[in-house]
Amino acid sequence: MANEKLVYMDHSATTATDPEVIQAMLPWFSEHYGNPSSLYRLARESRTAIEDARKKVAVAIGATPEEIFFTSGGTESDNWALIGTAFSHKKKGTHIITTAIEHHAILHTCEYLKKQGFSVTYLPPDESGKIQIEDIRAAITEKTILISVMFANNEIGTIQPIHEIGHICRERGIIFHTDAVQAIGNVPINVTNMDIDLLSLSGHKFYGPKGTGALYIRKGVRIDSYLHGGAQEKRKRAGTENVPGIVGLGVAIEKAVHDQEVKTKRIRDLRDRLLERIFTEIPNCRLNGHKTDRLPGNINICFEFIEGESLILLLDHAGIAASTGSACSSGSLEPSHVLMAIGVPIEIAHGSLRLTLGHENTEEHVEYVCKELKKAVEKLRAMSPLYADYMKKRQ
Amino acid sequence: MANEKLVYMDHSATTATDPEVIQAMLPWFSEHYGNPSSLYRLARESRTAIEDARKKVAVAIGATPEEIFFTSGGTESDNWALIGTAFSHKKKGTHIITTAIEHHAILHTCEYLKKQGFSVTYLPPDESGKIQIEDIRAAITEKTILISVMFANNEIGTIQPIHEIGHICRERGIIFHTDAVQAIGNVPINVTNMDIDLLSLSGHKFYGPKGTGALYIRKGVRIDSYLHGGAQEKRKRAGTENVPGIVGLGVAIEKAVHDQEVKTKRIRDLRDRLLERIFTEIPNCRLNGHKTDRLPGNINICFEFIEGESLILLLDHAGIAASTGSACSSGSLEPSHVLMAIGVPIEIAHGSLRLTLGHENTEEHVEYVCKELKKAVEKLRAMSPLYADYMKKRQ
Amino acid sequence: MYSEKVMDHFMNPRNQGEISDADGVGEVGNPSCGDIMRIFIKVKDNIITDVKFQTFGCGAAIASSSMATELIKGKTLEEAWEMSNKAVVEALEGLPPVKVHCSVLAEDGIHQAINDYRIKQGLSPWEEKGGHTHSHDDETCE
Amino acid sequence: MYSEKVMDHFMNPRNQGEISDADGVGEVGNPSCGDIMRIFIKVKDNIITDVKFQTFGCGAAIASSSMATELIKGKTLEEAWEMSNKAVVEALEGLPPVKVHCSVLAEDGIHQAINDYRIKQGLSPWEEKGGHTHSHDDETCE
Ligand SMILES: Cc1ncc(COP(=O)(O)O)c(C=O)c1O
Ligand SMILES: Cc1ncc(COP(=O)(O)O)c(C=O)c1O
Repeated sequence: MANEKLVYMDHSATTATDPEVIQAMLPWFSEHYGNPSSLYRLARESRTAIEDARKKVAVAIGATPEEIFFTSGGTESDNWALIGTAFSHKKKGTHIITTAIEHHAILHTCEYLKKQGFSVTYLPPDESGKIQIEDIRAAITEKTILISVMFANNEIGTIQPIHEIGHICRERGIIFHTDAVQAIGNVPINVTNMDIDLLSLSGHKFYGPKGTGALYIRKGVRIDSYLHGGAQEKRKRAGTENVPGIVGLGVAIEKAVHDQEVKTKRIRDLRDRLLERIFTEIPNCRLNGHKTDRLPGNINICFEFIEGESLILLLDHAGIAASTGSACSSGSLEPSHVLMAIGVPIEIAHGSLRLTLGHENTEEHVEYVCKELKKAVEKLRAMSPLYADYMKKRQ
Repeated sequence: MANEKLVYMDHSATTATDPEVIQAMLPWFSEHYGNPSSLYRLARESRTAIEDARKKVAVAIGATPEEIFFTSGGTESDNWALIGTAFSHKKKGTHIITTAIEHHAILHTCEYLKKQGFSVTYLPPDESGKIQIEDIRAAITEKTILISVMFANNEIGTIQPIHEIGHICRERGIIFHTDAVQAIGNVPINVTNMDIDLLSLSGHKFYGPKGTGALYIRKGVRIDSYLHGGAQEKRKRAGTENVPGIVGLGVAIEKAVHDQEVKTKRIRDLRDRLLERIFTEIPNCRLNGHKTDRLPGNINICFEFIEGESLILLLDHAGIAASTGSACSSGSLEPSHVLMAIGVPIEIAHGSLRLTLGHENTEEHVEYVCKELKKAVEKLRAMSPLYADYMKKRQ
Repeated sequence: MYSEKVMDHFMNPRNQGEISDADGVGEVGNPSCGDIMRIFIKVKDNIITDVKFQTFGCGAAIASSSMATELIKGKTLEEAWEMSNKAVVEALEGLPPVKVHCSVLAEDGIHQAINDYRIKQGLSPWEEKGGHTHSHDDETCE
Repeated sequence: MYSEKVMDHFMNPRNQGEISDADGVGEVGNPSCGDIMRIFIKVKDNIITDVKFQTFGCGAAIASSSMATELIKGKTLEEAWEMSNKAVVEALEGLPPVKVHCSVLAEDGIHQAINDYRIKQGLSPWEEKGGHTHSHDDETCE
């Protein structure tokens, strides 16, 4: 490898667990290891630790602790929210509304629900990735029981008008779920003010441990259990609690929302500088997603004439971690469903690059990434038949 | 508290994570933190770590790595095994056979399946907690698609004739699941020789981390996904992998089955000594479960005239961690369904005590527990109206 | 789970034991529900001069017995009758919701002991004010 | 994911570029599938004296182009025609299953270049032996 040091710009994929979080978790592995369901002191300590973490999660999103349920991650929260709500309300109706740009944890769960007899409307976003409020209103039928719209998109970073959607749902008596996995720590969230009924979050997206998450369930919202078994989590989510993970999630979310504005401003400024530099130095590229309503760290650009996986490999060689919506990256046949949904032409979608900045990124990183990115794009274009044709036409 | 040092005898509830396991996990939190689904080197390291762990789990139970799927614990594995199999085979039949003494992760999942139109036969055990092979044969109908019998019981420790049950299932073309959460590290397991199709395990029961588990799915067995979303775990179990947890699970299971015979013999000997001492020193008690076919560390005794929760509290005060099947311990109304199923009279079931020994227990612990247990039982009997009546009658 | 006060009364129960020549005895609960309480009282000049209990049950049941007997000792029968399970819970600095029935059991046991005394004295038993009845009278655990 | 050999050919592609006076040119793939390969050959006395490629595609596509061109350089047309995608995969020390189609693309591109040469020479094109066809001919990515 060319570089020893890693410049990590894939924070939407996952983040390094914060050393403070690890420190907080450590005693709960082999020192205070009691099963929270047991009666003795060792176990009561674990239970207290879980309740402390629950309070922290609640505070971070404006909920009460009784409304927080710990899960094994964003995917489980999303599955639970959708399947649990759908099955427990199917007598009332079987129609669900979501968007075409949700994470697969939502989309594939909807596919599953369709097999179980539910119908699903997938709202298309506009070119910037925004869902239109009028489209939501128009999609609602007598049978609509649930609307699920992600808070912020994981690929293009576009932030949705959650409060307005929540308001409509509350008015109509429809349950509103939002997948806030990418939003926590990046966007101010208050489930109460925003009329949110269900909210999914995932620890490893905000410097917490992998395999941890939570589902916020507003008091009074009926939802079936998804994991059946012991009496944990008020009998709503069975299974011996991942005590160290839950403790870590609590510390991570507390830190994530602390001084959030200051920290996200720094990241947004860095991101904007990198964006500007890229557009100045590299021709034939276009930004995907919304200009302003986007996650502070998110850049999603298509570089014409080249393919994303090879770009990622060259960047990796230069010690830069990034991601792409190219089909080749996933071994699937189609490029990102999100880029398709916002109307990016398919051949251009193959050349997408996602850079997502985080706390540890610096100005030097921005400079370095810009320089290496330019080299990589030039190298790939130099061997691209599409670029050769384009250059010939231009002459 | 009377004692600073803890004598932990509740290993069936959970175990302390082995320091070597923690050590192995640590680098995967903030050093090698890449998302295994990403393309760059940092991510490939995570993927390799997961595959290494998968091999270790496979080796431990006699499977191939392709047959191991990581989950968030025993409960998820049990839910997945039952619901995933039931739904994917419902065209063939809707009848499931299980036992009356399964863990709630099985029993409550069966209740859920009953609501979804499946029928469930709960086989009663004999007095020792054993399921009778003839009962299984007799319960099978044309419509039986799945038989789930736990490898070893978590309360009374009774070990089932898994190989024989597996053989019957294979003969009849019925899928056979076993909840081996309590058996791993304690009983030799070979899924291939034992004709097991699906097997659940949970990391924290064998000195691995909480919130980790696996489901073994024999090659060729059809099962629906349970968590829908990303392409992880061969598209069978979505969600960003808990890399540190999976690494920890791998190390823990490797250690658990290493020198298993020697280690379990030591524990069995300690257990037998403790059992003998208790029966010598404390009158009016009875052993629950099978005399010989039981988990090496398991003791389950009913002390007449007293109630289990108060016994646990007194032991806790003496620095001893143990558990009970008394109703009061769980806040539920009925004592342990397992003790009921093996025919323990209800008032006696309230006085049950479970001691489960593990690696760190010593002869001194045995002595100490015996001494403190005797004191505690005497203290509670001294205030028990039932004991007073009994003593009056004896005079 | 339990307050310090509960643990104190559980670990060091007050008034535990039997009064062989009791003036009134009450017994409530059911072994199949996991708790039985037996209350013994000595009465002189309408005052409870001594009280003892025997309890088979959980920590909360034992602590409730201990606290309830403390609360009525030296009180008139009327005062003792008026002592509610709430007073026991408060004096114990709270009980977990699933354990509140233990305090009800203690109240019921005292009522039974008082009425046992009254009947033995040829008096008519006092009537329960409604609300809860003896928790386990009907063989179903509440 | 990729072998060292693949990474070597991806990072340092051999024969990358264009032959402006090529004797034969083949082009396979489809931009909407994310890969296009263009193969240029110079032929003298039935021998491929020079070969170059241009590729739009993933790491495996670029490495396959590089390796395939290496394998046929200096070979007779018959030998080059016989070079299968398997030979490319082997020379690359393996490709992930989902990437094997890239090696097929390289084989196809070379076949097209050879037939383009043959047609230009007034010869009839050789026929594919069956098995795979041009992966992306029909606008559906395989
Ligand atoms: C928007 C969104 N939802 C859900 C998920 C799933 O979360 P996890 O992988 O932690 O289960 C992710 C990330 O992978 C995501 O970005
Ligand atoms: C037999 C058995 N099955 C399943 C489980 C559930 O495992 P977990 O709590 O790790 O989800 C347990 C332990 O709690 C168990 O003892």
